Parts: sequence; C-alpha cells; structure tokens
Amino acid sequence: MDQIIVQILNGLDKGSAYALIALGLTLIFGTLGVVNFAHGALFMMGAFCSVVLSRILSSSYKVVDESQTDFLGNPLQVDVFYVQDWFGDAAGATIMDWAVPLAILFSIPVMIFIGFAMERGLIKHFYKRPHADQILVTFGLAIVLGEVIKYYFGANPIQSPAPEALSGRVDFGQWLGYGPNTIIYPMWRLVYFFFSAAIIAGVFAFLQFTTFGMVVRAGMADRETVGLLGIDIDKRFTFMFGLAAAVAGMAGVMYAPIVSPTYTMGMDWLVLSFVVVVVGGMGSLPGAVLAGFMLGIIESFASMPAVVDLLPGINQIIIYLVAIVILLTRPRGLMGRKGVMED
Amino acid sequence: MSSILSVKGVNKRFGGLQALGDVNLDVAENSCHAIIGPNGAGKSTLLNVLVGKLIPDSGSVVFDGQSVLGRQPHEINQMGISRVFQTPEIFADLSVMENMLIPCFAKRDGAFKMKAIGAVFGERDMVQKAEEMLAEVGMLEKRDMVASSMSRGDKRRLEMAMCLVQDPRLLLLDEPTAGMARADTENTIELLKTIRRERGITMAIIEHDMNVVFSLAERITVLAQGTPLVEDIPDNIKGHPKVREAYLGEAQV
Amino acid sequence: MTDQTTQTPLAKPAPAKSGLFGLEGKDATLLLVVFALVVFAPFILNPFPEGSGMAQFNAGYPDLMQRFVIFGIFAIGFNILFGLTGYLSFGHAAFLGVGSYAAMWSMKLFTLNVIPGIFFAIIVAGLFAAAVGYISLRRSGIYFSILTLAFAQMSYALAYSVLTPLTGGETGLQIKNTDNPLLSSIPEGEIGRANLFGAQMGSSYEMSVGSWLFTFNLGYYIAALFMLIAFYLSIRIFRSPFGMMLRAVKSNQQRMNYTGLTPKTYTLYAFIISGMYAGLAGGLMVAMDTQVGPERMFWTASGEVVIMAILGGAGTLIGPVLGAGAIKYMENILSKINKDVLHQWFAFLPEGMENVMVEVANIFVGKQWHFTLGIVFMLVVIFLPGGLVEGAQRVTARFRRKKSTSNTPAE
Amino acid sequence: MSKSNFTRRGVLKTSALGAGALALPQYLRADGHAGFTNAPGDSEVVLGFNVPQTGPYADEGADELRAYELAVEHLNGGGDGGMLNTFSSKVLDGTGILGREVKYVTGDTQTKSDAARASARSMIEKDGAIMITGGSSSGVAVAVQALCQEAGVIFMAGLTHSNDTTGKDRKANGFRHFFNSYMTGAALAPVLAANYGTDRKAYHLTADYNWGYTTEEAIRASTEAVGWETVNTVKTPLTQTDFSSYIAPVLNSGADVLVLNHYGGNMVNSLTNAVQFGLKEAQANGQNFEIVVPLYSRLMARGAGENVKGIFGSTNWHWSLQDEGSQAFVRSFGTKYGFPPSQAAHTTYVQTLLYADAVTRAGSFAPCAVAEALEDYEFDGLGNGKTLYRGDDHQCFKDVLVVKGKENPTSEFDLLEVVEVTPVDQVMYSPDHPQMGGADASLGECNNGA
Repeated sequence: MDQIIVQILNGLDKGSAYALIALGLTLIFGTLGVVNFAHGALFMMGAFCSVVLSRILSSSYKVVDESQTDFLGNPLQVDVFYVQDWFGDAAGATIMDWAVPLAILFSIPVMIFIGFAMERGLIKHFYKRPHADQILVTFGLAIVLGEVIKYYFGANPIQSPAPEALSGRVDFGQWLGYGPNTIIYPMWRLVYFFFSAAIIAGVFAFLQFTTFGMVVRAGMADRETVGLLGIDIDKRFTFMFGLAAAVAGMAGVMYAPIVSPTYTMGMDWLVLSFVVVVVGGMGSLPGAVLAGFMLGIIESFASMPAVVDLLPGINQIIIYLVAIVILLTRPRGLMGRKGVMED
Repeated sequence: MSSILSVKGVNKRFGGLQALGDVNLDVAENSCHAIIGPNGAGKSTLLNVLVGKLIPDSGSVVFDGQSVLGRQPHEINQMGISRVFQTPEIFADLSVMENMLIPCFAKRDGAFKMKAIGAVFGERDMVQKAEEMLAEVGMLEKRDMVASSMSRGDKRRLEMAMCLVQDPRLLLLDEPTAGMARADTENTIELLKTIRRERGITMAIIEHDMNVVFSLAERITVLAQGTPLVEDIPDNIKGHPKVREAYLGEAQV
Repeated sequence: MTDQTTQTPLAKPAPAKSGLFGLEGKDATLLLVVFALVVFAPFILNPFPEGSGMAQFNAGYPDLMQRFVIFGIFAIGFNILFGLTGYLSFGHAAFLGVGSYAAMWSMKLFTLNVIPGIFFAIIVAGLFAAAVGYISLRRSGIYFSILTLAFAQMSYALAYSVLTPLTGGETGLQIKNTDNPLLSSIPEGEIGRANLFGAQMGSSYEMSVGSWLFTFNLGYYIAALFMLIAFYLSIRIFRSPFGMMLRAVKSNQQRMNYTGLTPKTYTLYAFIISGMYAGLAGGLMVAMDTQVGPERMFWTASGEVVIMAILGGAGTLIGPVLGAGAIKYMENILSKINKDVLHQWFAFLPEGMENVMVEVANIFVGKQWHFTLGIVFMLVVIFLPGGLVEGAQRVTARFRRKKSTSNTPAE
Repeated sequence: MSKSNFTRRGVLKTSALGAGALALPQYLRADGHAGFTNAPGDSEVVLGFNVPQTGPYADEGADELRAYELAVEHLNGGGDGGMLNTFSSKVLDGTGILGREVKYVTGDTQTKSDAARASARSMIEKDGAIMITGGSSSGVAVAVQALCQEAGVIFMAGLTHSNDTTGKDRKANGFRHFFNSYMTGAALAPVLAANYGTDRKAYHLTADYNWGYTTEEAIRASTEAVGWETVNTVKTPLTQTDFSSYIAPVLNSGADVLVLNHYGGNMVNSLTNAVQFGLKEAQANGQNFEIVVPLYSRLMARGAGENVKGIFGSTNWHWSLQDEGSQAFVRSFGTKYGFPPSQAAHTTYVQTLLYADAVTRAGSFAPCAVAEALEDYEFDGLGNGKTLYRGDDHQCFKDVLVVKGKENPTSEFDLLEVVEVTPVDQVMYSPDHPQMGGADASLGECNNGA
C-alpha cells in the first residue's frame, strides 16, 4: 500500500508538469486556434530562467589564491561572489541558494515578454494558415530556441538545486498514520505539486471570475461571434499567449531541481504534452489537466518493478497505449469538443 | 401510383425531447412530395433518418421494398437516394468537372473501387456523361473552374447536377432555396421544374418557403412537433385550419 | 495559385492518344525533367571542382545521392496520404523502420540479393500500415495524428528495448560474418554484401574531367530507378479516379458519403500505399547501406517526412522530393563545415575581418546546423506558403514576365 | 585525386585526360593507388572525425573534437607536441604521417547510427578519409565500425564502453582504446567490497539498451563474485528524465546498495533523484545505504553537482593523474582551451596518435598493415601506464581508474578523485569470455577495401 501511495505522489508530480504544459498548449490552441510546437521550448526556456538567474546571482570576480594551484599548476583563481561581498557571506549564500524560487519572479516578466514577442512577431500571421503551416513554423522556432540555448549553455544537463531548506524530505507516511520511514518523500516535489495546483487554480479562477477571462472563454467557444461584438480580441489573444508562456515557464523553473535542464528538454516534452492535450480532448482546459494527472499516475504505476516484471517494456509504451485506448473508446479524448481539429 | 418510400411509425427521442412521434409518410413514385412545418417540427430529423445519418428508436423506413434502417449513408445512396443539402455540399477544392465525375464513378463503380492507374479523363464515357449533365444545367463553360470560386447559386446548381447525374430514384432536397436571393430562387424553382418534367425523378422537398412549395409540390405533408398533421394536395393545404394553427406566430407566409 | 498539380484538371477535350507511358502534357514533361535530373545527378550535384573551397558544397557522392532518392520515395509516399487526403500521419517512420528490418532479415536469412529484400520490405510495411491504418482511421484530424504517433513511438520503444533479439536494440542489425543466407554462398568468415545478381551496391564508375570528379554508383542508379518508378506511379495515382477520390476525401467527406462512396476505405488504401512507399524506402536504405537501427522510427524521423512534404509543397507532385533533397542536403553538407573550412574560405580577407566572418558564419554551420535548419523552416513557411514549389513558380513567373516584356514590343 | 568507391575490390576508374575528354574505364589506376580505399596522395592525408555535435552528447563531442584538433596540430609539428614527447614509440616526428600533412574533416553523428553512418560514408566517399574515429555511444560505435569494415578503412573508436564493441560485434578494422563494462566491473567490485563490505544487497537500475545490459551483466557478475547479492534489476527507458517512480521502491526492497547503470543525462537525473529521495543518508539492513555509478563522465557529473560526492565509479582517464603523459596532455590541452580535457578527449587524442604511430611503423596506410602494426602492440606514456592493444579483439588493456566524487572540490573541474588504480592484470579476460560474445565472436578478415 505504501508503495502505491508513493507512486501516486510520483504520478501527481509528473502529472503536474504534464498538466501545466498541456494547460498552456490548450489555452493557445483554444483561444488562438494555433498548434504551438514551440510550447515545449517555452518550458525549456523557463527551466533556463532558473539557470540564468542563478548565474546572475553568482556573478563573481577572480582572486588569486597562491596557496592552491589549478589543473595546470598555476596559482588557483578563486571566485568571489558579488552578493557575498555586498550582503555578507551568510546572506549572500542564502540568496544564491534560493535562486530557483527567486527565478519564478524573474521568469514571469521574461516569459511574458517572450510570449508577446512570439505572438506579435510570428504567430499572429498564422491564425488563418493551415495547421500544418503552424506546426512547421513553430517547430522551426522550437529548433532555433533550442539551438540558442545550446550555443550559450552547452548540451550537458545543468544542475539547479532546490534551496537547502526545501531540499529535505518529508515523512509522508506518518502524516497518513503509517509507521515512520515508510513513505519518505522529497519536499521539493511536494512543493512542486502544490505550486502547480495553485497555478492551475489561478488560471481557472482568472478565466472564471474576470471579465477578461469571460471574453476569452467566449472566444474559445466561438471566436467569430466575439469578434463581431466589437471586442478587441487581438490584444487579449496576445495577452493569452503571454500568459500561456508564463505558465509553461513557471512549470519549467520549478521543475529544474527535479530534472536538470538541457537544451533538448523542449523536444523531449513536446510530443508527450501533445499526447496529453489530445487525450484530454482538444480545446478542453479541464480535460488537459485531468489527462495530465491521469497519465502521470498511470506512467508511475507502470514503472513499478512488479508491473515491469509482469509485462516487460510496459513502462516504455504505457502512455501511448493509454492514449490509443482512450482515443478509440472516447472519440474526442476525455473532454474534447466536437469538431475541433477533426478535419 | 405505388409508393417508393414508405415511412411507418417512426419515433426518435433526443433525451427528453420527442423529435419524431409516430411519423407515417408515403412518397409516391414519380411525384414531388413536400414536407413543411414550423421550425423545430422535426423536418431535418426526419430527413436524417431517411439518409441513414440517424437511426430511429422504432418504426420502419422502406425504400423500394427494402428497409434502409441500419444502413450507412453511402449504402442508402447506392440504393438510389440522393440528397441536396441546405447549404450546398460540394467538393470545394476540386474543379466543377471533377465534382461531376465523382458521382459518375460512384454510380458505376460502387462505394469503393481501386482504380489507381488509369487517368480520370481517360474514361470517355464518364466524362461524356458528366459533360451532358453540365450542359443540361447550363454550366458546361464552367467545367474547369474551381468549385469554391463560384457563386452560391452555381454551387447549388452544381450540387443538384451531381445528384442528378446519378439518376437517383428519389431526390431529397433540404431547403434548396434557403438563403438565396429572389432571382436565384426563381432560377432554382425553374431548374427543379425542368428536372421534374424531363426526367420524371421522384422528389421529396423539405422547405420553409411556401412559394417554392406551392410551385413544385404535388403533395404536401405538414409536420408539427414531430408529428404529421395533415397530408394532402397543395390546394387543400393552403387554407387548412390546422396548418394555420401550426404556423401561428411564425412569420406570415 | 500555388498548386497547379492538384488544381488544374487535365480535361483538355482533345487527347485520346496517350503520351509518355500514358502521361500527357505537363506530367510527361515533369517526368522527363525528373528523369534527366536523376540520371545526371552525379554531374548536377558536383558543380565544383575537387579541391576548391566550394567543393564542400558538392553533394554528388554515392551516400548522399542515395539518400536523396530514398527520402524522395519516402516523401512521395507520404504525400499520397497527406497531400491528397489531408490526413496528417505523424508515425510514418515506423513503416520505414519496419521495412528496413524486414529487408535486413531477408538478407540475413534468405539471400543477399536486394530485390527479395525490397519486396519483403514493401509487403511487411504494407501489412503493418494496414493494421495501424485500420485502427487509426477510426478517428480524424489531430486524433488520427496522435494515434499514428502513438503506434510509431511504441514501435520505436519496443525495438530499442524488449525486442532486442529481433531488432538488435540500440546497436541495430548489421550483416555479420556469421550470417549465412540460404541462397547465397559466402566463404566462411566473410561478411556478405548486398548485391543485385552479383553486382554490388557500392561499385562505382568514376570519371574525372579536368579537376572535376564524377561518381556513378550502381546502388544510386538502382535506388534512382525505384524512385522514378515510384514517382511515375504517384503521377498516375494523382491523375487516376482513385487520386480524385482522395482529394475528395480532403475536400468534403460528408458529400462523399452522400454520393455513395466510403471515404474511410479510400483513405485506408492511401494509407497502405503510402506505408508501402515508406517500406520501399526502408528496404532501399538497407540495400544501400546494410544497417538498421531503431532511431529510424523515432518521432523526429516521422516529423522529418512531414516537414519534407510541407517544405517542398504538400499536394504537389515534385514538392516532397525537393523538400527531402533540401533537408538531407542541409543535414549532410552544413554539418560538415567546421571552422577550419571557414578559415579556408575567408582566407582572402585581412586577418581581423577573416576571424569576424568565420565567427559569424560559424553560427550557422557545423554543430549549429540545426539552427540554420530551424531558420530555413521558418523563412520558407512565412514567405512561401506553398513551399519550395511556390518559390520555383514565382521565380519562373518573374522570369517569363521579363522575357515576354522584352520579347514583345508594344503593340 | 585518387579516390575510389569503397565496397568493391576492383574499381572502375577513368583517368584524367583533360577537360571534356572521357576515357575508357580501366581497373585500378596505377599511380598512387596502393590497392586500398582512399590511398592518400603524396602531400596530405585526410582523417575523419565523426563526433556527436547535436543531441545530448554534443558537449562530449565538442571536447573530442578539441582533442582531435590538438592531435592534428601535434602530428603536424605544431604546439608543444603534447604526448608525442612522452609516448614510448618515437617514430612520430611532427612531420605529419609518413611525411604527409594531416588534414581532417568533421561530421555530426547526432548519436544516431543512421546519421553517424551517413556522415562516415560522406567522409569516405567524398572527402577521401583514410581513417574514421570518434563517437560517444556504443550504438554508434558498432554501426560505424561495421561500416568501416565494409568500406576498408580503419575505425578508431571514441568513447564507447559497451562490451559489444570489441565483444560480439568486434571487427578486424576496428580498434578501441577506451575500457569496457567488463573492466569496470572487475575494477570496481574489489573496491566496493573493501569499502562497503561483502554482505551487501544490490538493486540495479539499468538503462534499457545495449550498453546498459552489458554493464549490468558485468557489475552483477563481479559483485556477486565478491559475495554481494542482487536483489532486483529494473530497466528504465532511455528517454526517461524523471526517475522518481524507479527510485521510490528501492528503499523498501531490502537492498542496501543502488547501482545506476546509467550514462549521461540518465545518470545525472537518476542520481539527483536518488539523492532527493534520501538514499544517500538512508539506512538499510543495519548499514549505510550506498549508491554506485559504474561509469563516470566528469562532464556529465557537473550536471549532478553536489550529488556525486562520495559516490564510487570508474573512469577511463582523469586529468588529475600525475604520470608524465597525462600531465603533458593536460598542459597542452589546458593551455590551448583554458580547461582540462575530459576522458572522451583523452581517448580520442590517444587513438589519433596510436593510428599515426601504427601507420608510421607499418610504413603504409593500408588498413591491413596498420591493423597488423596495432595488434598486440605494447606502449606506454599515453596516460594509462603500460597498455596492450590485444590482437584477438582489438581492445586496449590498461589500468582502470576507480574514482569517487570529491568531497571538497576546488574548482568546477575538480569533481572526481582517483581512489585506486586497478592494475591491468585484474581486469584482463580471455577473448572468448561469455560476456564478450563467447566463442562465436570473431574479428573476421581485415579489409583493405578497393
């Protein structure tokens, strides 16, 4: 039982990331009618926001330390961090340690800006173009973004640890009344889950309770009518794109301590997030979230040793298998609307 | 006159809504039968039952001695029922000629035939048939146009030609003049009259526009709330009290 | 319009006589042009003399020429499905991979002659496509795309891991010295080579003219023959009643249904045919280079053929071939340009300028060749919605206009 | 130019007869054609450096490429000569190879066997490369090695650790300097036993592909030989990034050691996840829980940061080695690029030198002559001590480094410390060892090509 609870937690965690990415994809698709193959790249850009901020925070100057030598036998140049110079050793170290959470604040304006730039500069010219063209242009953009990151940060994974205070573990079992040490769960993963849940709730609340959100929802249901009402839907769409980019970005920032960011992670996530969106049903926000969590949990269960022993290789294909079964039993995914991207 | 289409006791519910309640209808061979009724009377539902898009909860639909229930739309077409839609359904990206050829091939080759090597235009007899039909509806000079670039009236005409070239035993028309300008409506009526006169095709028309109905129909069924109210010749329908009642509140017709 | 091949009906009332192999007018010309391009590719692709700085851009060596035609076949086949019916398969690489494995096993077990291998590749890929298509075509639009993607990704994942005994896993399958096919007699310990009735795929005839060197490779010409046949068949399909029905599927399935036709059956057959094309391409890949690995089936490989078709011009006859050529050219040529080469090119500049130019150019080549690829995708789709074919049409249109204005004085 | 097709022994060729004139085909041009593929002319020789430049191993590929450029520089007499000065063989004198200037071409393997072969073929067919080297994964190494065998050129493998490269997939034209899974197991097990005791229960997470299998097999065999028990082995998909669902069951499985048969990004993420789940501080069966990473890559270890501290593994070479050869190499590499070389850079540099040396000693570029010169060749001064290129399987036998994540690194490069240099005798095995393909494995005949 405790194993099952752990796997549910793992699944919720993975599911949070799937759900956040799928949510953004669906927002873009639902409001703008654009299939955004660069969405995985936005997630990656988010993860690299934390890398960048941590680099900024740990900017340093070199001081020669004669007592040590570097690999060539020359005197070692030791990094001295500006933040430690300015705020003192302890406070400086803490600031650097909290780079990832701080990067959330950093990422929001950055990602919204990237989103705006993408929408205004590129995507808006593709509203009326066939989906195939949208796929090609955004795929091209995804490659370019990935290469830019690779150019500056290289191809290897870059570590961006969670702050010391949040990188411990929680004895989850005890909360549930099991004995101590039965279910130990990393604290950061719980943070990630609650953070995602908050973002998801925030997005839904925004769409539900603000006039802006109402217009957007109306736009998702019927674009033409909203256009006829004389509402300047264009500006709102731009903002929606920025919002979706920010959601993907924050998902990426917070995910960085779980999986070290690399420039290929955008492409790695692209296909999976599309599967999630489609399983959820094109154009359905709740569907995307539901499918995200569902696939995350199913994937976790399929990775349990007992399951893999029984069905070798099931962990490799489970997501696709589930996707096939769902699409065959529910023609438009879990909660898809009729006629959306069916031709 | 024997009836070519016979609908008996058809019921269809959507959730709590009784869309069709015990519908009986006979369309006589070589006649033009109109089905009228106010909005929501169940005309479209009935039509969809006839072409196999919907399956009724109970009742029978017999065409030419064979039940159509449970058959796919394409099978029903192959039995000899063609349908003209409210908004013209044509192959918009294809040329007019190709639009015509597709039904020709469907008629000759059936629902599916793998003819992947011979050229379309090498089939002289098919091309000739299509050309004749186009000439009949006066569109031969437009044969190479892309269908989507034509006027709505031409599209309607093309769609009818596509149905007629299959020599259907029964032609179903779903509000063939809906949304048309006056002149186009008149043209369409003329066209349908000509077809009726010269080809003797059985027609069933669903129509809102009484002008169209009374110029074409030889027999009229009035539907209201999913049930046939009256069935009679046009002259008797015109002043029928039940019909007035059913249309009360609707725009004056 | 951009898309002559799909939109121009050939209904010129006149012709009863058949032209080149039953093709007429433009189609016959197109086939002849492609034939000429393919036959003279070793010259056309090697325009620069050996040893010159520009020789880097020569593509006339057997491997790349083979790849051009093989991926041309793949893209032509994909276009029969996507270009005509509009169904976007995102898992087509699976059929290519399955075809490759089939051909490889035919060579390992049966005979090293490539013909049976290619034959098996087509059959097995066709069967696999029939199964995948039958299930996936129950849905349309993006749901269809994701179903095909799911099947392909499962094939890839299983080939990479649990099916290792059958697929060789990560390292793939090669012919080994322990392989002793039934019908080929190989000396003990010798590694068998793919051949066509004894003639080996690798044999070439080289011709040097001045400082130019041209290679005529047997494998290339065999693959090219298959490509010409595949291209010819695709023209026939485009012009056939079947092809017309496929375009009808894309245009209006409802009308097809009510015209007494079954769009799903037509699409399924198109899917199978295009799967067989992919199988042919896969079989040829093995015939040309006896090796197959699972990453041939990864989603990026499926995405690549989608991009080839769109980049070249989906729905046009020649577009996918151009798209395939463009992508393979960039992959194989750009990635090989390194700083050393750049320094040679810009050596004529003063040193400071040289270094600047090298640094700038280096952003687009070598390990950054993906960057260029992404930019090209974006530029083409932004400025040439009809793909490279539209680009070619615009150029010829402009050329013609110029010519006609200069040739015909004002009347 | 004298290039020829590569898969035919008899080549059809026309000779240059001035512009426009075509000659009749004739067999084998006499001049400069020594009867093997891509025989070089008198002034230069072309080597093909085929490394991953895109994809997850692009940084390792870049480091390999740096080493190749350095090797070419040294061979042509540039720079400080690097390991040429410490190499036990003294035939290389900085005048290129056999008096021909060394030129090179580069390509991108993309870590895909298809792309790697395409790139290698273009080097052979278009650029006239006489030798292909590089790569950062075993799948690519096996694929390209088979190609070179067919084409009749020498393949000097780069970073490839799977047993199969010189095991069941060994080829007469292919050579590997890098160590392999078996050696890792043989070197690691005694150190593990000494540090963690012999009463241990191991849990393996294995990357679900060829290299993972051979590594798991080797580590299992060697740890079980010292008394460990293997509790479970679980295969993880190569494309996995979040390993939480594989890590979570480990602690309650009865195991007290976790072996991560992962490389590259897989290793970074699985190790990070394992530490996050507290395995490093956990207790099991009354002992401290331990994690082992059989194959370390220093470049990749950076991505795991603090998490590598105290974790045992093995590596082919490390820049902190104090022998003369290593020092010389680190000095020239570090001076040129500003940071120390990786093990990938080291092995590719050494392979290039070894090739050049073998050609020089053989006095010929013909692959079979080169192979003969390399077979059973013993050398020293290239960083791993005395080394033998065994003729039976073309595998180098040398000391293996057992390393541990350093507790107090002084710089971003200083992540690993060498805890033991396992002598070569201990990692020796017979060429027909079952892990190496058994008695069926054979090199086949060496191929000179056309």
